[in-house]
Amino acid sequence: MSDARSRMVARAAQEIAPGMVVNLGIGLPTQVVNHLPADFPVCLHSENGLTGIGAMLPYDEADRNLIDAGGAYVSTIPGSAFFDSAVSFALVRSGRLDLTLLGAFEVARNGDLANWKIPGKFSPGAGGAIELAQKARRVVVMTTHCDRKGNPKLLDACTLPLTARGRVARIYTDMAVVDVTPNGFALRELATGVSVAELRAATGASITIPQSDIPTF
Amino acid sequence: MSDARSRMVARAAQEIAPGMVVNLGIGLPTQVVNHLPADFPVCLHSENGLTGIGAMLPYDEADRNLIDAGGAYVSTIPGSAFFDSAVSFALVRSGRLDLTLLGAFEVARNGDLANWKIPGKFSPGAGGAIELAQKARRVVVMTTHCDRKGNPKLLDACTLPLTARGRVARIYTDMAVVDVTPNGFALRELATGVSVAELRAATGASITIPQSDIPTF
Amino acid sequence: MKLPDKSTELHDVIAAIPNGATVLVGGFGVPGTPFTLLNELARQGQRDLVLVKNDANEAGMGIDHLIKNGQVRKLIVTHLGLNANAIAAMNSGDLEVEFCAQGILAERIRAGGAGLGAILTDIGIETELANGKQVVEMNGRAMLVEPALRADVALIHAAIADPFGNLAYAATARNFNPLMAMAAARVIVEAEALVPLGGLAPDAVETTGAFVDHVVEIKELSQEYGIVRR
Amino acid sequence: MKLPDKSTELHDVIAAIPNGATVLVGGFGVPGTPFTLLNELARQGQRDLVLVKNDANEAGMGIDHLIKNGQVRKLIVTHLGLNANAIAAMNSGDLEVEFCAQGILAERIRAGGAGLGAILTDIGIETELANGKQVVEMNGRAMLVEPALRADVALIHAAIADPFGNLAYAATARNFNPLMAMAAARVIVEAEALVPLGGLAPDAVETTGAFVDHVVEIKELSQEYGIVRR
Repeated sequence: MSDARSRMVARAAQEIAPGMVVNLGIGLPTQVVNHLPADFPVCLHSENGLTGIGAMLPYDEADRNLIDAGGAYVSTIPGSAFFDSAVSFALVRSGRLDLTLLGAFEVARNGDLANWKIPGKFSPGAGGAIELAQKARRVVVMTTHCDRKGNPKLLDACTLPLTARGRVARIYTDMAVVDVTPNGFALRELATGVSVAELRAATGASITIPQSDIPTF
Repeated sequence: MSDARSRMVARAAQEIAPGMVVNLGIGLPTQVVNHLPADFPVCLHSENGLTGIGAMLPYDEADRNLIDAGGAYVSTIPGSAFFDSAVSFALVRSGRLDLTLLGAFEVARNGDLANWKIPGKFSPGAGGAIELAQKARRVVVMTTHCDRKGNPKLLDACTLPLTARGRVARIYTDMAVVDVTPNGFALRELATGVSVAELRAATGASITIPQSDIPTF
Repeated sequence: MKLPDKSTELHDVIAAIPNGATVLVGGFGVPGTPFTLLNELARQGQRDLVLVKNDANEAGMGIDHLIKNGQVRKLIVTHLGLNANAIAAMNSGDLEVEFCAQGILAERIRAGGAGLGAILTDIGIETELANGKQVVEMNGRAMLVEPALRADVALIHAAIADPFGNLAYAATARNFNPLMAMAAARVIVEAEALVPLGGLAPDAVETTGAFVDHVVEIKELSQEYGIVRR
Repeated sequence: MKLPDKSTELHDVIAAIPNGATVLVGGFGVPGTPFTLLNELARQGQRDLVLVKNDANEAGMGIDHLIKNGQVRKLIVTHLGLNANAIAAMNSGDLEVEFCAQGILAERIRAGGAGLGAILTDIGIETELANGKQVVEMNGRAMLVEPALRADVALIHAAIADPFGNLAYAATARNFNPLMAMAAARVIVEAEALVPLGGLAPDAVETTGAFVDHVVEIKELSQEYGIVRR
């Protein structure tokens, strides 16, 4: 992982406040747990029916019946609980999920999120993404600022089918921390070594820049 | 219990076929179990969240957390299971309840049932009666043929608020076994010592009498 | 990481309930009724409450105290069963009572806990229980709209809890408790035993603590929890 | 009285599934997938099946065999995950696929098991997942009607069963299994262990046998049940 991505993960870990119930999307979001203290009070939720996700386990220590929603073999911790898929999403939809960190293909300046389908190229189905994005109390995106071809992911409007409308509150990228405000994107922090000009060039929408000093991460 | 009622209970017990899931209403219906052999394969359901109802227990042997839907202290048998109230009625509504035996204030010749409310006199709420009457695969009534004042309970049309429309298939009384048919009530059996004339006089609707010999119970 | 600790004191947790709150109350008859929480609520005296419960308990126990104290504005219930006080209060107009079919009350609460808007059902259709309810046509069949029921507070009785709020129930004391434990903004649990984290096996948990806000251990079971000799 | 015995043989119970059946299949990834029942269904070759499952398993296991055999007319699923075969079959038009949000699929099946007509939800509203769905206004808010989903057959994997069909699941192998076990006319269970009546404590039962029709004990766990090293 690049240095900038590592710092993005570390910075995003600060989203997690004590006592929260949190769902971490597959990939980068999963790694924020590495930046929490051992005694940090938090409950991690996995859509396939688990609260209290423990460490990932190597194959030779794994329990064949115990995976997370991404298919990784995980462990329990004291106080873990199993439940069925209806209860699992009851928790998500009824407001018990305080935070979700999700990946994104595109985020629009009004908080629209597209992260499940690229028509004609990638359409494996949304799984639980719709409900996480639509119902978590706070929806935060973690993503590279641009896609592999260098095209911006932060846009005036999404071009891909939406996962949920107007739900993204904040975006962590390898270049910046950006909030979604009633006036569109607002820069909060810059990655070390990234200039405002570089950020603007890599962003597909206008972005409000603070007048004061811009913190770095 | 009068002799006629005892025979009614014994006769009604024959409703229960091997393998059935059965819900027995409070009162007389509960007593049909006394007429089943010890190894008879049947599953008794209680609305408050129990399949596999065992014997009623005296107070000094009771488990304070184990009652049936009527509030009686009961026991478990090998294979009993507890579940919540949503699952309990899921079972009823989704067609898994093969038979319910219920009490009645009134039954109409089209199978309408009234057994939960007497406006101005008795309106404690229906509890689970609506769902039992509306969704059990077979709904059978056990009742005295007339009320305490001697008024018939089998009528052309119910006068009381309905529990369910057109669902009663058969009625066991202290005078007769009566089926509800597309042509209204049809006599199947007479209690020992009851004449057809007495039955007609005690019934508030026309009743089809078989041409052949009428079995007795 | 470790799971958060939600254990707290009886007085404080009931004091957080305001006048006018809608309160789900577990229990079917005696089993599963949160008598300790209810007795403290009766002692503190919050008023204008809307209670949702399967039944009205029996005279002299549970929510009967709240009804007699005049703390209850409205009761949503499936039947008033053995409580003649409650029936009298309803008949005199002192207590507003809304009746709901038992399994539909369970489903409405569960729908609230599941973040749904409503369920569609034919239960009660063409009877007086359908009066005033929204009707929707679905594939040519009329169905009643039974709205999800969520509350400000849920009062739950569990046999065993851990500090995170994972719960296990005993026998038919389960009844409405796991449903109500999903369906309120503030879920308050009384537990007969509070065990350390890990004291409940993950497969034995019947309500995940993710739904629960506060856990109170019952110091001593009062006599209401015992066998009722009628 | 004693509880009925529903234990039976693998061949017979799968032979009762006709061509054209709609079949609920438990599992989320490997855990909870009824591989033994599915392998027998692949061997017997029933055709025109409509399968309902969280995912399409991985290539070379579970329902992938049925898809490759051309036994599946339609798949209702939340995602095709790791199965490139299934995605290719969908893209070529050989397999009709209907996508459903994961929790809504769970609720639709549960609603079928609960004898409801539908649930009302705002999940997917104003996205393409809402296309073609009935909309109902409720208190001024638009809600989607998500119809209950019931099937002819459910194929369930349990860790432990007794002869009546009481079931317990292991860890995240629970997933869709308890929901599907309520929602079919013929519920067929494979169990890793078949214990005598009474071998499961009443509080440990996660699905009451009242919902179950047939129980088959797995003679030997095939390799699909093991750890997948990717």
